[in-house]
Amino acid sequence: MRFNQFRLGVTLFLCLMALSCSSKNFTHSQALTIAGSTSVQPFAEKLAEIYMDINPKLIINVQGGGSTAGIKACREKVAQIGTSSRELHPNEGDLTKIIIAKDGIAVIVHPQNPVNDISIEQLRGIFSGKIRSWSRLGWVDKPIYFVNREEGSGTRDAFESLVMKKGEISDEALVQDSNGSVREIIANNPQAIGYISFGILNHQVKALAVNSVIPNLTTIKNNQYTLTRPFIFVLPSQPTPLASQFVDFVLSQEGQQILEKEGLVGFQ
Amino acid sequence: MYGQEFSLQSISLAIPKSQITGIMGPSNSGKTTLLRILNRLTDLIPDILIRGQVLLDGVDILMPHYNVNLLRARVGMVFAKPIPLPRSIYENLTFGPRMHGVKDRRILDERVEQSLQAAILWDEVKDRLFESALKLSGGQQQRLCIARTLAMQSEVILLDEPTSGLDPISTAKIEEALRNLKKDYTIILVSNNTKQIARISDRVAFFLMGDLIEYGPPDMLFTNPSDKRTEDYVSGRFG
Amino acid sequence: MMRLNPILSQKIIKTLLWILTGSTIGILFFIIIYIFIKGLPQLSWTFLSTNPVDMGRSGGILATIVSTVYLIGIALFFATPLGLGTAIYLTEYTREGLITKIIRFGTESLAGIPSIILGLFGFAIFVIAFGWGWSLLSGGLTLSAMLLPTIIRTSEESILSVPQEYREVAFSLGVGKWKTITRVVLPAALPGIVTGIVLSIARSVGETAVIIFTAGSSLRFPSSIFESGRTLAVHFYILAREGISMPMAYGTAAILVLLILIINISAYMTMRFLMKRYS
Amino acid sequence: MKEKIIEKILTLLAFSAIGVLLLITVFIFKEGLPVILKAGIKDFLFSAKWAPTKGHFGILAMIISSLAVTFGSIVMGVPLALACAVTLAEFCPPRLLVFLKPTIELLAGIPSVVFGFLGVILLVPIIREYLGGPGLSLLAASIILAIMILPTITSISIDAIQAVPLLYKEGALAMGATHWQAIWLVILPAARSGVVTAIILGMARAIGETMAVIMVAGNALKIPSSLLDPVRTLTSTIALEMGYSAGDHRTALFAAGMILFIFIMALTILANLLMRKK
Repeated sequence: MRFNQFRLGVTLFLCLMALSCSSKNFTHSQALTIAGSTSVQPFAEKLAEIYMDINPKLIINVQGGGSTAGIKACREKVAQIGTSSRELHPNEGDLTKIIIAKDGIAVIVHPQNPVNDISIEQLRGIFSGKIRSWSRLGWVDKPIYFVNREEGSGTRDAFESLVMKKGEISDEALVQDSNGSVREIIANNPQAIGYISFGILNHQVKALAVNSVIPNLTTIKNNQYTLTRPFIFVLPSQPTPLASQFVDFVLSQEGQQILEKEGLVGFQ
Repeated sequence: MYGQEFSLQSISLAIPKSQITGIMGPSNSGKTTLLRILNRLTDLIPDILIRGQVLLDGVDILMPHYNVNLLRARVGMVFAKPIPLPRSIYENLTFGPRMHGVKDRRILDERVEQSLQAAILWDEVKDRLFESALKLSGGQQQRLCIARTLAMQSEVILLDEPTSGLDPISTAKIEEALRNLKKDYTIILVSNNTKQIARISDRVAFFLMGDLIEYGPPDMLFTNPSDKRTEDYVSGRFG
Repeated sequence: MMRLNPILSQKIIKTLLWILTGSTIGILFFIIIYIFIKGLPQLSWTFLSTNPVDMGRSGGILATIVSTVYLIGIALFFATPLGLGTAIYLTEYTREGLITKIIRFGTESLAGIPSIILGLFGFAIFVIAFGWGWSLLSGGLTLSAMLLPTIIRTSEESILSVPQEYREVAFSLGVGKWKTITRVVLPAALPGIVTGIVLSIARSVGETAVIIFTAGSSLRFPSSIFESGRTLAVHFYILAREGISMPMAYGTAAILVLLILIINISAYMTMRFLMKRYS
Repeated sequence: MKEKIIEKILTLLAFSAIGVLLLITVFIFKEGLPVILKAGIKDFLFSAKWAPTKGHFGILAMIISSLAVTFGSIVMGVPLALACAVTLAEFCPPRLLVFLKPTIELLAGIPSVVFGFLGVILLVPIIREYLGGPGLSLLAASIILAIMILPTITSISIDAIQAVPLLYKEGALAMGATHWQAIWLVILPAARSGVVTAIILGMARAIGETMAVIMVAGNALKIPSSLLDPVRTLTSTIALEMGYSAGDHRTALFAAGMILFIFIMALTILANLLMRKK
């Protein structure tokens, strides 16, 4: 309330402004921001955690936001590395794409659901709203609740092109905006079905065999399991040295081992 | 308090130094407005129009560039209702001097004691200077307000019905204080209480409906008024 | 049709109203107690003082507490002077008129803007246009736009409630306008102003939509305001929604509700303390 | 001189709120308008087909869902809130009121994500088990929002009721009315504009709420045909898709934000007009 406190406030404000100028340079030289796909985020965070242990001075911020946002962030230099769980679109050709791993898309149901196997056609039928009852899959006559990802999601993009071909997903679908929240819904509803990244599959839900192939590291690696998509790092045409070094680490044997341990399949 | 169309008209008064000038008149006669012009508290009223001159030591205080804050430091004001600020007694008294740059603790202490003595309050509060001023009784609060003006070492003290809400004993104390003060200060007292004016004023002005009706020594106004209206008023026929 | 005796019908209605009120208050207590029962057992000093590990599956919530504090600090740093300045202008420097009407309308409307729209706005302005990225600074600035109306309104109300006589006393002692405001009016209005600020802190603690868009959700311990950070509420949202760890989610929720409780209670205590000081 | 400068600074500060509001308005319209003009206002507002990456920008379903959720929350929340307000303002001993009013206001401080989470954990399974459907539904969202807007409506209504001059009540009681008759026939009508303002502000909060709704509403794009259908509001669409959007998709989300903004401004102006009448 006192006038000198007011003066103190002004001084603080000026300091803050000065800090902002100096700190901007700081951000560019010492910190790395990785943003994009929520499917890639947990793996990027794990990689970053270990990489920061090796290079204690480095700061890596990992953000979600989604594949498209990551690509955009990379282009707008908000992030040095963008991550994507879908292929780049033709109009995104100005960026460098690096495949870091391959991921399966697991079709999941509640553990109590007796259905174990599903064909691509049945899956398409369910998501286009034509198959509406579990009796069509050999269970009781109860409605099927299918959970979709939101428009723009890389996982959805991949699912649409691998499963739906030209068909559209019905607008009756429940929509969630991350793998985790899809998994949560399925884990709590015996009549629900959905799809998530194989990498974050856990005991709460049951993965179905698709066309009689169970998703696991081997079937994904040798392409027997057909619902797979790449995990991509996106870099501007002239990446910062820090970004390049981090990408090198991810592609090294050590980095790839970390990813395999977490449930992804190496890029080779 | 300030009607839209109300105005004071053609007033000319010479206020003597070191005396108590009493101003009386029924309510709405313009007493308070006149008082507020004298230290330019009227500046707070939007769209007020004041014409004329108020000379203090020969300088017109109504001139736009006149330093109002210095004026108000020289011309202190005590309001009808005692209004201590919500702080301690000590802080109430030192508030003004501090705001005008007096920082020396010894000078401040001195002024607190002197002004409280002059307002005949010192003996009652000397042991609790740092307690809240709001805990004092109404009469004490009003004397504190007088002391607050004194602590500014002002030259003129304007009092706007200072005893209107007080009991006779408190009123007597304040009147005693004013009598003691008049040798060092020029005092202008507005009051509804004609008896009070008669008791302590050296000169009296009578206002009615914004006009100055009569101005002179109390003996003249109270015993031998030249105007019928004054006579009616002092004899209690209206007011 | 039978007409009910008015006294009897009053009794029935009164009982019904008390039942409804009781159940409403019951819901409130249920929510708080439910969160505490599930969450308080998770709390420990380690939970508060260590950083989250493995996306928050283990470890504590220190980084999110620090981010929350940063964000509130930044938001108040900008919103308080702006809000207080506006309130002072409205009460002391101008008369009711077209300008005050416009300003009041702006304040009211800003108060009604959904946080998601503020989030969109902050994202495009601070994150993209100013190039600050997802950062505590971007988040704090956007948040300050959200707090501004609250602070303006509460400050204005409490300044208005300061008796006009105090100002006259100060003026009559030859104190200038600005000094009168800072030395007499604001101290007297302080209880209300502080309460407004404290309650706006409670609001920032619970906010999520604005913050995800502008401050991001990085779990790292923030070392400067130019880094992204994840606040408690955002952390809770992600933990619960992604099903990362329910015990951690309940623990975080308990901290959140506890904080809101403490903030609210301390707002009332400060107010009462400040009001009692000299009266 | 110094005083003049301070006054200038304060004048500048005073325009901060309206400045921010203008900035938001200009910017939301600048981002949102082009795509509306491109898609055509009719197709934008009156088509339910939303597939922005494929060039369909109809937000009808979301507008209907937003209105449905808001309406549902008002239908459930307002009677409860008014009951609370009347009880607390009229029947409650003052000493209890001193304690209960802050308690109810505290409810407004609980983060919306906590409400949403409790909705998912407790409410959704109940709806799924006993009423059918996926549980994540219009009904669930309405109930959660009703609880969230309760404190706002209650506390403003209490103020409105307490602002009714005591004279009115005494007059009614003196004519032999019971306390309840006085409330119903005299006090509530006198407090009407304040109560209506409270309801409008509650509506604005309900229509603008995002996180809690995302968590419990299920977010299906279809126009709901029953209370148990999942719905997607304007706000949840923005929050769900913003991160993933680019180009026309992103501007379409801003356009949805613009529609939401217009709704909110209309409600605010309405509330303002009502308050002024008082």
